[in-house]
This record gives sequence, C-alpha cells and structure tokens, in this order.
Amino acid sequence: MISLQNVSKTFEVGKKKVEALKDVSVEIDKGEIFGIIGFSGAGKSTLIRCVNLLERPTSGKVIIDGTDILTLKKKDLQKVRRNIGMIFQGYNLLKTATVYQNIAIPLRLEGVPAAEIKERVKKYLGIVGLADKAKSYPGELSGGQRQRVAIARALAHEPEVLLSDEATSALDPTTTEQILELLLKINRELGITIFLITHELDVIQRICDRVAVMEQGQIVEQGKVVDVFTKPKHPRTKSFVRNKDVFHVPEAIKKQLEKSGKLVALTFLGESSKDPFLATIAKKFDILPSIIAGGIDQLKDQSVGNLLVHLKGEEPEIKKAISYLQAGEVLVEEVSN
Amino acid sequence: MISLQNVSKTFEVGKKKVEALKDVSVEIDKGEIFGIIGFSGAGKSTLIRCVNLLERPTSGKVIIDGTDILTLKKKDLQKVRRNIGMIFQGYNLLKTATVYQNIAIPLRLEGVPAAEIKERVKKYLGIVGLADKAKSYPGELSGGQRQRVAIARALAHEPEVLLSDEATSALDPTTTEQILELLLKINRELGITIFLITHELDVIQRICDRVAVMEQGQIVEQGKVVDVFTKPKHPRTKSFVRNKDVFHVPEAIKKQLEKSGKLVALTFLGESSKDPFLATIAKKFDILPSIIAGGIDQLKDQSVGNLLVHLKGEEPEIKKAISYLQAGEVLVEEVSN
Amino acid sequence: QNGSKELSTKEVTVGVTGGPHQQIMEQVAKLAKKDGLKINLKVFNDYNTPNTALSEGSLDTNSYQTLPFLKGQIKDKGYKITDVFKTVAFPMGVYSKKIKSLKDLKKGDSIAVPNDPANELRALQLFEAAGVIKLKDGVSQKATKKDVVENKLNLQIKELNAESLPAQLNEVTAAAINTNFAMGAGLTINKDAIYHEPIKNNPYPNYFVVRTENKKDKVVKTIEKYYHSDEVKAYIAKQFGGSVVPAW
Amino acid sequence: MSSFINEWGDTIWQGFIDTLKMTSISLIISIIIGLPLAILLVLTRKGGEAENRIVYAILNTVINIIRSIPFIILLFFILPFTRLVAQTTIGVQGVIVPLVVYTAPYIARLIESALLEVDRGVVEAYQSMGISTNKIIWFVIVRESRASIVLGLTIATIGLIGATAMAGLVGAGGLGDIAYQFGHLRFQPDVMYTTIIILIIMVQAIQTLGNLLARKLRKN
Amino acid sequence: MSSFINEWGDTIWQGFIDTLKMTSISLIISIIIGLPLAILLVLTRKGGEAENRIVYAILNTVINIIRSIPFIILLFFILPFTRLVAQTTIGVQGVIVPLVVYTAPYIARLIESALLEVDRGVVEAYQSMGISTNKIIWFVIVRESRASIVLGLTIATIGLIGATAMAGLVGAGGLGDIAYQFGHLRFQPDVMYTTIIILIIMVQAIQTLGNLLARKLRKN
Ligand SMILES: Nc1ncnc2c1ncn2[C@@H]1O[C@H](COP(=O)(O)OP(=O)(O)OP(=O)(O)O)[C@@H](O)[C@H]1O
Ligand SMILES: Nc1ncnc2c1ncn2[C@@H]1O[C@H](COP(=O)(O)OP(=O)(O)OP(=O)(O)O)[C@@H](O)[C@H]1O
Ligand SMILES: [Mg+2]
Ligand SMILES: [Mg+2]
Repeated sequence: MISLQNVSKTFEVGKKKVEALKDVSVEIDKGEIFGIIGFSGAGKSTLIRCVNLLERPTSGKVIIDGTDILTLKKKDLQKVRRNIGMIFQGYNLLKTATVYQNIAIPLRLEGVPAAEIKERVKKYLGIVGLADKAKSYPGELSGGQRQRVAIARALAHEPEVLLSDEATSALDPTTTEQILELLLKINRELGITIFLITHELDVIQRICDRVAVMEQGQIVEQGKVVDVFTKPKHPRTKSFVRNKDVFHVPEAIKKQLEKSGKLVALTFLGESSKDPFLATIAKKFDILPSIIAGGIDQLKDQSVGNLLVHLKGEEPEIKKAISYLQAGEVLVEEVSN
Repeated sequence: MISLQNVSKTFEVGKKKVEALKDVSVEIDKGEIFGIIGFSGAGKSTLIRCVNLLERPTSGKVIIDGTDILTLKKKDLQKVRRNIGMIFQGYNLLKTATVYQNIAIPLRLEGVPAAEIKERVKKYLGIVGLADKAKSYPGELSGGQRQRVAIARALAHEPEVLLSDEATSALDPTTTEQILELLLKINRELGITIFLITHELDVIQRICDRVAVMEQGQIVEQGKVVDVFTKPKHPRTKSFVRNKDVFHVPEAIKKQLEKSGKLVALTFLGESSKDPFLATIAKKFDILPSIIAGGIDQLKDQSVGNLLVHLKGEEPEIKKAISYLQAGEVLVEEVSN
Repeated sequence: QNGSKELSTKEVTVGVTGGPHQQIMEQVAKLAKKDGLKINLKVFNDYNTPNTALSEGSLDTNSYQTLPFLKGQIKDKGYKITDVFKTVAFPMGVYSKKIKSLKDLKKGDSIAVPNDPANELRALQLFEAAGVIKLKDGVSQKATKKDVVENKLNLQIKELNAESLPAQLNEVTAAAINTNFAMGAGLTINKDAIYHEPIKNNPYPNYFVVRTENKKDKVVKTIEKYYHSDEVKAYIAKQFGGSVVPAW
Repeated sequence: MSSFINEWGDTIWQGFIDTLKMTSISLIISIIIGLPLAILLVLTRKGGEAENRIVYAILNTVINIIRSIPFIILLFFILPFTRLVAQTTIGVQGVIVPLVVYTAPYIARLIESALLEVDRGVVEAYQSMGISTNKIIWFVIVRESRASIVLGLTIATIGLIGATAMAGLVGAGGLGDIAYQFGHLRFQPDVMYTTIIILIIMVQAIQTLGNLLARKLRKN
Repeated sequence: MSSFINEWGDTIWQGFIDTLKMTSISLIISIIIGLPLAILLVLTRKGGEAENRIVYAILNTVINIIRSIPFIILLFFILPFTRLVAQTTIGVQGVIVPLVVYTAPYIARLIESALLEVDRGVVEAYQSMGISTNKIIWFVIVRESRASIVLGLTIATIGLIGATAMAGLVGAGGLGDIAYQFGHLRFQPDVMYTTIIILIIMVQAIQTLGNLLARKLRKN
C-alpha cells in the first residue's frame, strides 16, 4: 500500500547539512497498523511527512497504491492526499475558528454536504469528548483538548490511510486508551491503514502490528511487534524495550538478594505466560522463586512477559530450574552487577 | 513552602463561564516532589500557572514562603518569580533566537556574568543532549528537541522551585528517564522543590513523593504516591491507577481460564513483593498459580505489584490459598465477568 | 536670524517660485557674483510660504508676486513687508483647442481657471473683461467661482491647478493659463491665445519684495540694478519669446 | 456661527461628499485589484504554493516602482493613462485612476504581509488533506488573517484620505482641498479648522471601526 | 548625454542629497519618537503589562488625530510649531519638523502592530522568570519582532520619501520637487524621468535592503 524506497532527506541549516533521513525503506501493508519509535530527533516526523509529501525527499521514491507520487502533478497529488488523514505533532488548528469550525471547514472544502458535516462533527466531537467545547476557540483550550480537536479533524475526514504523529502524547492514560480503542476499531471495521509515530511503547504494544525503530535518520530494526519486543537485536531497540520494563530496583536491594540466591531476568512469550512455570519450578525443585519487578504485557494479539525473578535456593537446584525454564521457551538471563 | 488556599479560577468565554479551578487547596513542602495527574482539561495547567501568578486566581490565596504573593507589588512579585523556574506545555521559545541564545538570554537578563552563562548553557545543553544543536533555531528542531531546550532553559536558571507542565510528554522513554534522573538529582542534591504535571503515571511513580488527582477543576484525592496508587479511593483515581496496569486480556482467554480455576487480581505493596508468596502457595496448596498479566513497579522508594493471576485447582484449595495471601497483606480481588 | 539689521552686501537669500522667476533670478545672481554679491535662491512651489519666510527672517527678499496678492497677504497676516521694484509680468491668456474665439462659447460649456488666489481672480477678471461672466463688485484677492454673479451661458467653471492646466486643456472648452505654464506646453500668447491681457503695461506686474525695514538697504539697489540690466532683458527676450515681459 | 454655516456649509458639505466618494470608490477598486495581487505575491514567492520566480519578480518590481513615486508626482505623471481609462483627468472621476494606482499596490503589500503571518503548520494541515491551493488561500489563509487584513485596510484607507487632499490639484475638490485652498491659501482659519476637524472625525471613525472589527475577528 | 549631465548633473545631485538628508534625519528622529510611543501603546493597552486606560486613550487619540491630517495640510497647519522648534519654516531644516510629526505616529502604529504579533507564551515564559517588564520589552518583544519592525520601517521610509516630494512647497528641494518643477513647470521631461528613475532606484534599494534584513532576522 505505502512503500517508501531508499528515502533520504537532508536539511540545510546555514552551511551545515542535517541528514534527517538516510536511505530509509519501509513497506506498510493495507489494513495494517504500523508504528515507529525512536529517540527524539531520530527523524520520525520527517519520515511520516514524506508519506504525503509535506516534506519532499531529497532522494528516493514514495509509492502509494503502485504510483510513485513524487512524479504526480499537483492535482493528482491532491487526489491522493484526499485519502490520507494526518494528525500533527503541533495540532495546527485555525486560531480564529471555533472547535466546531475547525472540524467543519475541511469537510466543507472537500464538498461534504452540509447535513452530513453537522452529523460528522457532532459524532467525532463526541468521540473525543469535546461536545461541550464546540464553540470554544483553540486559545481557550487545554493542551490535551487541542490535541483531541486535531484528532477529531483527522478522523472526521474519514480517510483510508491515517498518519498520526504522536497523537496521544499530550493525553492522559484514560483518554489515550479511548483514542487507541477508536483507532483499533476503525482499523478493524473500516480497514483503515494506520501509520503512527509514538514514543509511548504502550501505544505500540496495544495496537501496532509491526514496528520500526529509528535512530539517527535510519531504521535500525523492524518487524512484528512481538518479535521486536521479545527479541530486540539492535542495541537501541534493546535500550528501548528494556526501558519499557525498567527494573528500577535499587542496587542495595539487589545486592541483598544475591546473597540468598540468584537474580534472573525472564522473557517469555505468548501462551507460555499462561503456563504456570514459576509455580511449577517451585513445586519441582527446592527453590523459592519470587518476582522482584517487571510485568506481563498484553500485545495486540499476544502477551509478553519480562520479569526480574529471585530464585532462592542452592546453586545446583537453581541451575536445574533454569534448564527447565529454558526448555520451556523462556529466555533466561542472569543479572550480574 | 507553596500553599494554594481555596483557589478558584473562572474564565469567561463569551457569555459562558468556564470554572477551571473550584476551591482548590494544596500544600507543597520544601524539597518535595509533588505531582498532579488528571484528565485532559481537568485544570492542571491552570493550577500550576496560579503558583507564579501567570494566571491570577479569581479568588483564594497563593502563599509562598509565608507571603501571600497576590498582595505583592510588581517588583516584589518579580523577585519571588526569580526563584521559580517553569517548563511550559507549549515550550514558549524565542523563534528568532538560536538554541544557545534561548538559554543564554534569560540568564543575561538576570545579570549572570558572561563567563558563567557560557558555562551553564554548555552544561545544560549537554545534559539534555543537544550540544550539537546549539546553533539551530527552534523551527529547525523536532518536537522533542524543542521540549528539551525548554527544559534546559528552566534548569539553567537554577531556581529553588521548579514548575513543570508536562515536561516529558514529547520525549521518548530513554530521554524521559534521563530527565527524570536529572530532576531527582537536583531535588536530592540541591533540595529543589518540584511541582509537576504529567499524564504519565510512570513519571509520578518514578519521582514523586506525593500526588494529587484533579478532576473538573477540583482535587479529588491527594496523598503519598504509594497510598494513592495502592489504595485509590476516588473512582477517578481508581480509573487512573487501573489504567496504568491495564490487564488487557481478551475476554475469550479469560473465559477459557475460568473454566479451570479462578482469576484473581492481586495488589501488594513494598517488601511483600520480595516474599515469594506465589511460590509459597504453589508449594503449600494443591494449586498452580500463573501470572496472566500485570507487573511490579518500583515507586520512588517502594515497590507495588498489580498482578492478574490464574489459580488452577479445586475450589477449596483456592480458597485456602486466598486466605493465606490475605493474611500476608496481599489485597485479593476476584475478577468477575 | 537678523530680523532688524541691514541686509548684508555680501550675501542675500531670495525666495522665488519655480519657473521663470527662478530662471531670471539665476541670471541676476550670475551678474551679481562677478561683483562679489552672493545671491542664494530658495525655490518654492507654494505661494504663501515665501512671504511667511520673508517675514520671519528665513529669507532676506523674495521675487514672485503681484501687488494685489501682496496687499492681501499684508492685510490678512500683518506682515511688515513691502514692494521695492517691478520685475516681470506674465500676461495671462485664454487658450482653447475647441473654439477660435470666446464668442463661440455655448451654453453649458466649461471654462477652467487656476485655483490659487494669486491667479484665480486674474483669470476671472480676464473672462469678465471678455464679457463672458460678471463678478461681484469689489471682489477681493480671495475670489473664487462663488463670486461670479452673472453667468449667462451657464458655463461650468473648473478651478484647477495652474500648472496642470495646459495638460488638461483639451478637456475643457477654454482655459485661462499663465504664460509661463502655457509656454511649457508649447503655447505662445501671441500665436495661440484666443484672448489675453495687454502685453505692454500689463496690469499685473510682479514685484521684488523685502521687509519694510530693509526698504532702503544698499543691497536692494544693487539687485535692482542687475535685474533691470540689459543682459537680463536680453535673456528674458531670448528665453521666453514674448511670453514673459519686463515690467520696468 | 450660523453665518459661518450659511457661508461655508454648502462648500464643506460638498467637500465631505467628494472626499467620501473619492475614498470609497478608490478603496473598493483598490481592494479588488490589491487583494488578488497580494495573493499572487504570496503564491509565487520562494517557497510559496505556486513558486514562480519570473511572475514574482515582475509583480514585485512593478509594485515597488509604483510605490516609489510620490502621489503628487504620480498624479501628473500618469495623466495620459488617466485620460485613457477615465476619459477625463478632471474632477472626482479624473482622480480615481491615480488614487487607485497609488493605493492598490499599497494594499497589495499590506495584505501580503498579513497573509504571510499565517502559521505554515495550519496551511500544511490543509494541504495534507488534498485541498486545492485555491481553497486554502480563501478559506484558510485569508480567513485566518482577516483581522490583520482589516487593520491593513484601515491604514490604507487613512492613507487614501491623505492622498485625496491632493485631489484639489486636478479640481476634484474634497475636504483636504478646501483646507488647503481656503484655509491656507486664502487665509480663512475657521474654514481650515472646520474641515480638519471633520477629517479627523472621519479618520477616527474609520480607525475605531477597523480596530473593533479586527478585535472581533481575532480570537486566540 | 554628457551635455545633459553637464547641464543638470549638479541640480539632480543636489536634489538627491536633499532628499537623502530630509529622509534620513526625519527617519532617525521619527524612530526615536515612534518606537517608545509604540512600546507605550503596547504596555498600556487592555491586557498589557502596564494597563492604563487614560494614558492609552490619550496616546491613541493623539496619534490618530495626527495621522488624520494629510501631509500637505499638516505642513502648513503646524507652521507655528515648526518655527518654534526649528527656528525656520523653510528649507530642509524647516521641513524636518512636519516630516517627523507626520512619520513618528505612523512608525508608532507600524511598530505597535509588529510588537503585538509576538507570541504571548514567550512573554509569559520570561515573566515567569521574574524578568522586569522593561527588559522583556527590549530583549524579548522588540527582539522577537525585529523582522516585522524592519519591514514596517521600510514602509515608513518609502512613505517618508513620498512626503519629501511635497517639501518643495516650502523650498526644501529634493528629487520630488525637481521632478515636479521640471516635469511640470518647465516641461523638461528628461529631467523628470531622470529624477523619477533615481527615486525608483532609491526606493527599490530600500525595499530590497529591508526585505533582506527581515529575512535574515526572521528565523523560524
Ligand atoms: N484562556 C482560557 N479561556 C477559556 N477557557 C480556558 C482557558 N484556559 C483554559 N480553559 C479551560 O479551563 C479548563 C482547564 O484547562 P487546563 O489547561 O488547566 O487543563 P489541563 O488540566 O492542563 O489539561 P491538559 O492535560 O489537556 O493540558 C479547560 O476546560 C479549558 O478549556
Ligand atoms: N526544517 C528543518 N530544518 C533543519 N533541520 C530539521 C528540520 N526539521 C527537522 N530537522 C532535524 O532533523 C532531525 C529529525 O527531525 P524529526 O522532527 O523528524 O525528529 P523526530 O524523530 O520526529 O523527533 P521528536 O520525537 O522529537 O519529534 C532532527 O535532528 C531535527 O533537528
Ligand atoms: Mg517528531
Ligand atoms: Mg495542560
């Protein structure tokens, strides 16, 4: 559906060149939710802006539904864009228009009939929980409220592809959850392709099918969310995923625990989380496993666990337990200081 | 140190009145890190802006170090403000100044000697990881980079009190982690009082001593972070905390599991997480406990667990296990459909 | 500046309006320079300012106005200034691109006159002399078309900027134009005017003017000598071909 | 007082009407010419939606050249053009052409700078929806900058009234001409003060109206 | 060609110098007066840092009144004031006063609107650091709007050059006066065209310079 091929983008800042994208290739399938994560300044916004050519790549191809849109004439590009909605990192609302108008104007300009406009605005304002702010101006809204207006505007557009640049970064968890539910719903029910940027790993986990990790203008890793989250290969990805299930355990406590056993980091996937393997090793071997930190996350269709576990007992028993776990597809890493 | 007493703020939007704050009282002690969470539009930004009177309350008192700053003359208010740094939700950088200048100008205006300005700018740019962007203009930065400049500007100011309005909301987890470490460090080493707004529960957990939950212009709950997180009282707080450790387990799987045992939600606190209670009940009773979802989080000085556990076994054994757990200060809730 | 002292014999400042007054005074200055008198010219486009400036001392003398205009100004503003010698006259003529004689004027035709007080009265009086209109008795220097009491042909009287009249001539039936402006557009009073003021002994000679206290100053006599010299007379004849005439 | 009104009432009233006529007619025509010019400037400039160096350079230069010529000179300089367009160079009709030539480029510049104030991000948002440049211009850029445009037009109108004061030079009359002719040249201070006060009231009214409208339109 | 230069070179050169003198001196004085006025307007307006209805109303009204009076009338209207300030009412010296009276309020308005463009949020950021209003004005508001101020001053300078064309009325000379006199009074079209072209080049240079500077200052 969307295919970015060897896309590079260089900005000229005075005499310095900033290579925001370096030979990036990425394919997004129809009906997929594709996520991008990466450090601040990695080039995520630049990449997503290349999809609808708000940023023209310095080189490379941007192919949508088989056509290289870089070669299109203005009118044709506009036609392509009409099917692509976008939620911007900076909201980009009309300051002199009310919330209602901010959603209605683009629809009117697109030729949506008046009655339908009214309906759609009402619907999407309700969905983002701003029905009572219809007559307010952006300057009178809180940060999160502005963000939600921007979301409503993009959705009211009812596009086939939705580009979302940190749409939920200014929102509280509950509202984020509602928006994500909504995205999942339109993705499932209407088959809308979603290409999103976020720095919230929760968001990737909750709704993305595939994910790409960007660093310094390059995609350093991409794949299914489960794979990337459970078997990160690139150090940057590791640092990301680790960060997600940060074992913020104070060193003192760790030291204390290591006196009476071993600290191991367990990573396990999918159905194995429903195997009571901790209970099993407790029963089978003479050890007392206890969870120190970590958690089990539900991905879009699978769960993945990351636990810091303390195995209390004698060395030989611990070794046996570890072997048992490894046989059961649990990734075991010994935690050293 | 900071005491907001019965603060109300009403905005007039046309003929409508928006009560952004309704009789809010909150005390922040010297050297404390105090967090505020709440839905988008709850009044968080308005509240924090009342602390340095960027927003003048419609009624109520704002007392800092014993003086009601609402009664101060302009010059004296400026003196008070000089000790209060602020990170804004909207960055608020000078568009026509470079990153370097954006940090240096306020220092120069405050009369910091030139040599020291150079040093401080270098130091804080380094800390936020933007040393190489010193000569860029805000328009040439990514969202997160702008946010970091705003953070560096507030910190370079080296204030006694730091107000932070979603300082990390546009940042990736790794960068967020670095900023939080930094905040903790200045709080511990320099005794800086921090009053922060965030919608990321992680942030509250990681660094806050106390937290207040806002809803519709009111503080509905406040207290120590552990208390609020483990024993939320107000429904809004519950929805927040629950949201944090969302057990996104598909209904189908839950149904499946309930056939062979019971699903329970376990909440436990502090040191109990190092008790191997799951292992113990596995050994003691004829059941197989397995973790379905959830996790254990390290709060600022304590840890708290929230697990969805499947107890596989016969009803009587399960009952015994539950009683055992409850005796050990674990909060057990049966999950019903 | 030196409001009450005798004018210097080395250097004087003369205010003139742009055009012939300026050009002639430039010739005078050339002659004076040889004898060590420096004449500085200040050129104005406004008819009031040279008198104001003279009165306040910014100018030593000026040379641009007719006697009735000067009298009117003295009366209105109480200037202590006076005329000392005649300079040149610009006989005013009526020109037309449409008719050969003012007798051919028809009902509803338009005639144009300059709109400044120095010239408007003159123009109206010229039309009056030709029998086209009649003015109120005892009209002052400030006359405008409001002072026309009889206008049998119901002519539209257009009051326009004196200088642009030649350029707008073909938009009216006839216009009263000062010779100096007519000349610029290639219109000569002898050949092209369908009616004009007497050229010899023109009723509106211009005067050289000084503050009253300087009336008897030596330098004034000196300037008069140069102005009334044969060289200047020859220059006027050559340069203006009869449209500007010496009035002394 | 009443004798003053008797003597001058008609003249001043006529001057007021003339000024009003000259100003309003020239303003309307100037907006009709200036607004599209401004839009064209914004579109064709570097980085604009329809970047076109040549069109931009020509427009820009022509506007600058006209804006370089002081009105008092322009008035006479373009007499032949005026005659061609308006059949006459005299009276209100004859002064409209130079007033428009003088004001339209000025309005174009003022509106241009108002349009350039609009946040690029908002424009991008509408571009990203595939909305045509035309519509973006009218319903986003012009709409969003309405307040600044109104303030610009207020400034232009006041400048226009100032220029009409020179209209007397071609016999178009108006308050400014009365003030100059009767007040200054014919030394009737009462007439001068009266007309100047009327001019001041007119300008004040326009400015107040402009400010009010701009405040209503500027919501943020 | 060379005979033309011989005959008119000096006159035109003198006119050029006069125009330059009048423009630059009046511009500098007008900025010195206009900039503080603009700041005062911004400070005392509703919601400003030093809100003061009375000061604002007075300033606003006085500026509007002066801006209401066309230059050609103002020139004569304030003659007594001119004499008081400059000792004379004629020549370059005498025209500076009316030019300043005409331009300073205009500059005040243009700068005012540039200052009002500055994002309130940035101002708040600096207020929150306890920085004095004075410093915020100069180092934040004026600094951030430098590009708009430069563009405003460019417009004002061009307007000023236009006004100097009327300086001939009081014997101050200048290019505008030469164009008027020779083009009109003496029917020397070549002189007129030459001076107009020089005027155009001057204005173009100013505009280009202004645009360039503004572009350099506007970084976003
Ligand atoms: N200037 C204003 N005029 C009118 N209403 C306002 C204004 N500022 C804020 N409000 C309203 O006050 C309420 C509280 O706003 P506030 O910005 O404090 O919310 P918040 O808790 O910071 O939200 P967010 O998490 O989205 O930033 C909102 O309903 C908002 O619409
Ligand atoms: N207009 C521009 N001019 C110069 N450099 C730019 C420009 N836009 C972006 N950059 C640079 O390109 C790099 C990538 O920017 P981009 O906005 O794509 O980052 P991002 O991954 O979206 O970051 P964030 O998470 O902070 O939004 C950054 O280093 C940024 O400074
Ligand atoms: Mg970004
Ligand atoms: Mg907020």
